[in-house]
Amino acid sequence: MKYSYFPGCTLKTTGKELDRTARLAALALGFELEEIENWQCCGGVYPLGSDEIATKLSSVRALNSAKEKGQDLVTLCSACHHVIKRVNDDMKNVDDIRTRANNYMKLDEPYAGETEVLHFLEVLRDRVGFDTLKAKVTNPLKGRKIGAYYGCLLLRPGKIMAFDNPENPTIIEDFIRALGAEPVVYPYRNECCGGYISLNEKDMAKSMCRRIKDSAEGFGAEMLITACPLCEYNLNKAEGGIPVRYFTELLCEALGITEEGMAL
Amino acid sequence: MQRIGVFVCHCGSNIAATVDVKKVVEIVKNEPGVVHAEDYQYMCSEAGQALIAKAIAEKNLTGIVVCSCSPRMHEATFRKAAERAGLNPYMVEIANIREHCSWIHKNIEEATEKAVILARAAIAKVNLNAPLKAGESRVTKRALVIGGGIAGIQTALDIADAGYEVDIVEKTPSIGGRMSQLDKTFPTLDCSACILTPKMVEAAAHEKITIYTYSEVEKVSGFVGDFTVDIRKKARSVDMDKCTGCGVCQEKCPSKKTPSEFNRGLGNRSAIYTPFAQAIPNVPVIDRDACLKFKTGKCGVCAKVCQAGAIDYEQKDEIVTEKYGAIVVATGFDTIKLDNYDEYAYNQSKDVITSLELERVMNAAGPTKGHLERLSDGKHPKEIVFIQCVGSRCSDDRGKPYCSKICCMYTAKHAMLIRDKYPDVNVTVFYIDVRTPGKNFDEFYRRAVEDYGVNYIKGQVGKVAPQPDGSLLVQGVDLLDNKQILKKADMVVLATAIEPDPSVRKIATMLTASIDTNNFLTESHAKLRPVESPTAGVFLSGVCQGPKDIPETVAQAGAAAVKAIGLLAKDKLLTNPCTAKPDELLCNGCSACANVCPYGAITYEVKLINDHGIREERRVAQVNNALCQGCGACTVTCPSGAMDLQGFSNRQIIAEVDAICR
Amino acid sequence: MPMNEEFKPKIVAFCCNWCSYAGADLAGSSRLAYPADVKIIRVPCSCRVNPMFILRAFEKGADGVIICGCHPGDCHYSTGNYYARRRMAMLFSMLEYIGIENGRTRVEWVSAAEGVKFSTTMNDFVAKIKSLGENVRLGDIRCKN
Amino acid sequence: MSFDKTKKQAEMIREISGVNPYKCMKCGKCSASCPSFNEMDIKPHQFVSYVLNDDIEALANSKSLWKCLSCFACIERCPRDVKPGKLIDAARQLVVRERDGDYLSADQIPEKLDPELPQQLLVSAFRRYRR
Repeated sequence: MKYSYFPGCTLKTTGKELDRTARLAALALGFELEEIENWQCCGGVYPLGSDEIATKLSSVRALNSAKEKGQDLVTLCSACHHVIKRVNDDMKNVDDIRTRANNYMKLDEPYAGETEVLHFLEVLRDRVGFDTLKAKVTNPLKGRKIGAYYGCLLLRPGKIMAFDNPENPTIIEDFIRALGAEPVVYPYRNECCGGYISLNEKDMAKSMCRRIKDSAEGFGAEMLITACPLCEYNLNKAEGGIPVRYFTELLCEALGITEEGMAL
Repeated sequence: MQRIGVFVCHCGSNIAATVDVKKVVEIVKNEPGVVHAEDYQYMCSEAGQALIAKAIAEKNLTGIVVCSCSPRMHEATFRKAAERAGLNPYMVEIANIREHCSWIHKNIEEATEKAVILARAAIAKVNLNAPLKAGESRVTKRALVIGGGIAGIQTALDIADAGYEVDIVEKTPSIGGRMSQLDKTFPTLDCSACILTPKMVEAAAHEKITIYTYSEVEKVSGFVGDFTVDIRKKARSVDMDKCTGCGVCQEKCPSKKTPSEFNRGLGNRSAIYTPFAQAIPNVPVIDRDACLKFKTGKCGVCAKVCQAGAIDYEQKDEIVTEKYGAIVVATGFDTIKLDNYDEYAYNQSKDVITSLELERVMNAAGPTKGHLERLSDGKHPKEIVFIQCVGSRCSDDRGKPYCSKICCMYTAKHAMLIRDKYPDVNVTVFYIDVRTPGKNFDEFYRRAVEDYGVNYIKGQVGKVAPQPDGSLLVQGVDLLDNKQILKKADMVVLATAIEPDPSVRKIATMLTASIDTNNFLTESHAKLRPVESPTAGVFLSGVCQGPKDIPETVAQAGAAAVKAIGLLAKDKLLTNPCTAKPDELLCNGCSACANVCPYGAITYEVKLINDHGIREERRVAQVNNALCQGCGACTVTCPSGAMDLQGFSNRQIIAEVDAICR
Repeated sequence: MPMNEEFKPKIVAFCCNWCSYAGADLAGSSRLAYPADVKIIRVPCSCRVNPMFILRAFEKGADGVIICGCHPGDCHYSTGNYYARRRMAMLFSMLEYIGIENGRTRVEWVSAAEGVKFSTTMNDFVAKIKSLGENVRLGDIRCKN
Repeated sequence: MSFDKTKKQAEMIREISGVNPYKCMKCGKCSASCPSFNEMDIKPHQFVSYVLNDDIEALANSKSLWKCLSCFACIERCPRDVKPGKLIDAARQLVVRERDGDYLSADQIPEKLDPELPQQLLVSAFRRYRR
């Protein structure tokens, strides 16, 4: 199975680990991430203004390229997923945006939201299946207590993202369970890490991340996992406490993909 | 040729402010058939009706058109007035120039033009009207009440006391409804059971009342005065006549792990059970999904211990068919599911409960024997936070757009009772508005604040976060202080929105009673006919019509009873004369009309027909006017155009179309 | 039609007595405006609407015809609106075949409680008819001045 | 600022955001949910009043514009579909479109960087803070 893949800017720089581990895990699980040619940055934030068009075009390009290949579009970074999923929803449901975006794009065939946008976790849940994943785990992470950190962008707005219950999500917990570890549920797993505010207001982000980590630790988590490089950065910047890693790193570990393998 | 009078109503300024009524009168005077036209301030008033009568007599009118409010409002009024003046009531047509014209248009010229067109359509129709005579149908002097809560019980008692037979159909094993689950009631703090139980006993003992518990309405046919209803008596697996209600079976039943519906799942019950100690009838039922005998074939303990030999595993569902003249719906409410409100951690913490669950916790017969304790660890709470409007007043699709009406008052009650019994417990209420319209209601709420020291904070709660130490961190806002608040609580109580009991949808469909977007049954008129459904013979009692507290429910239950009694007191009802009528010369006996008739009103007869001199026997359609409800399905289906509807004939409707498109 | 005069479409709305007519009443008592171009004819049930009435309306110069009934499952007569739905689906496709655009005909379910829906439906329908312009296909020239 | 101009700006905010501020019932759930509440001078539940009163000047000069994290908690939880987060984003848009009032200038950036800082952070901050 091949998916069109939108890595996004961060996964080519400071978030390389996420990209690399995800591709390796995908191969081990029998699917392939085919990077979209000449993808452009999603812009990082979804422009809420109803009159914004230009800022949505890079997403439309990626979506259309997947459509032309007849593939679903897979993302990893929460921000990219959020932006592309919402732009796709606009293209599907908002006449004005669809018309104007297509006017800019001048495609052979207008794009109208045909592509399905999947987060890597959704591929694991809905396509691979957590039961299958569990069966493929060769190195179960027995006894490890792991907290899921979702952040905002994967979950909200719940109706459009349709990722999971935005106030009480379970997908990463189910993922953790599939890897043989024990998920730790704590209430702040869907609260904001501070996002881009950490550029200018480092203390604010730190105190928000502190609360998240303390809560998880209080419930017995020994580690947090996340899908977002920015969350990972912010959470780790709040020094001390439990470590924060990408979910794909744990996935590789549980699938028995060794350091040597990963070095490829 | 008809002699038509047109009467244009000002309706005070309701019509006259946007429609130039004088101009309407001037224009319609020239319509074909019109021999008289006038306007008046209030046509529906006695003076207005007298004008109509006078014109009928003086001008020899054969038909009249009243340009006024909706026919749903005053068609009957004007028909009666015409009848009194010697005109056949079905020679009256209404042009709706208020709801469909003056109230929705602002431009006088435009509204006047439309009023004229609507009047023309009505005039064109009256030109083709023919006198109709209503038939008669008999009234079965028995009422059905669907739902055995306080609304249903009160309605049944009132109807029975007037001397009519009443059947109550209740789907759970006991009557009593939501009220039986409550601990105390506002604003007087009466014990709910103490005032409800006597009523339950009275209903059970009443010679005119038959109670079907653990039963559901399965099918309804017929119409006002003559409904036929199938009631499914679900297999109780216990013989009602033999059971003595000793309760030994429940004690000995080995399957005791089923969440108790009566205790909102906070405690367990046995597989053979009565929902609560004061249940009526005091005869248990076997929950076959939970019973070991039914699941595995092994067990049979209850049958062994029953001295009376009342246990009957072979019992089957039974259908009872009964005829009724009137039906009262009293299906009540439930609280909404909170799956859309996980920010309040209802599904994540046992110590976040709904107010109805708190009623059970506070009740001496409840899962904690009336001790206020945390359901997670049984500890006595020190801080309790109440959150108002959970799922009420939501215009997104997570909750309900309406105010549930009872929450402000029961929360004040809970807060007061807790502070009274446990002065060491702090109580905080997060509210958006405190709504206390009602006798002694605001005083009651103020007492909670002033005498009991309940801390009311204006603002909502954004998140309830369970903490590692088992407490709950409530993140809310104090809008008056403009501060975000973090409050550590031991328990959180959610004032959960109420919604009509889900069973009402099916019942409304069976009764063809209309229902609104929130599944509340629609009343015939919001102000003037609040307990009557638009479907004749169907009345509404309690929360099935809209959120209500107990006193309002009881009042409405009585009102519904009076309306039902008013119907049952009649021996005969006039039927709708606007029924289908076949033209026997055109009918080819194909049966198409009979196939679409929802009432089985059409039969066939072989008759001698004289078709322009040709006499032959033909199979032709016959309409039973007592059964025909006048929907008109047959008229359109008929391939030869033989079937027409009196009062809404093809020619009449086409005349209206023509007048509008002129 | 003179160019400077605003197009005032003729629109016939057949409303069933139990739901949609009551919905229209509610729109009125709630003062929810919709254009005066809409004129309502009361019928007992949407199933009373004979395709002949609709043809007649177009023949007489109507620019749009809308049929409103109770929501499926909620018909006062149990099944009338299902008949209406099937009949109209058939009729509308035939009308389209002879050049009466699909936008000129519509079936809509409006309950007695849906005053807002009645008003928005009519606003929307009138806007649609205005965008389609005058109906010239079936007009009986004898009916025009 | 002239009366007409503020009126026009208030209209623009409504248009850009697609929010109808009249739907607000002042329950405060947005402010109860906001992780930046304490950093804000104008609180989330107050945004609607400023737009309704055409007091855009105050909103434009508010710290809150730059403290909102776009975490969408208020948008998700608002029971009235008002979505204060969208309003504040529209106000921010208005400011960065109308003035050269970028919140951060390009030469301020380097001092704030560190080697681990993800690209995504810069991109989104730029989108948020600058035209």
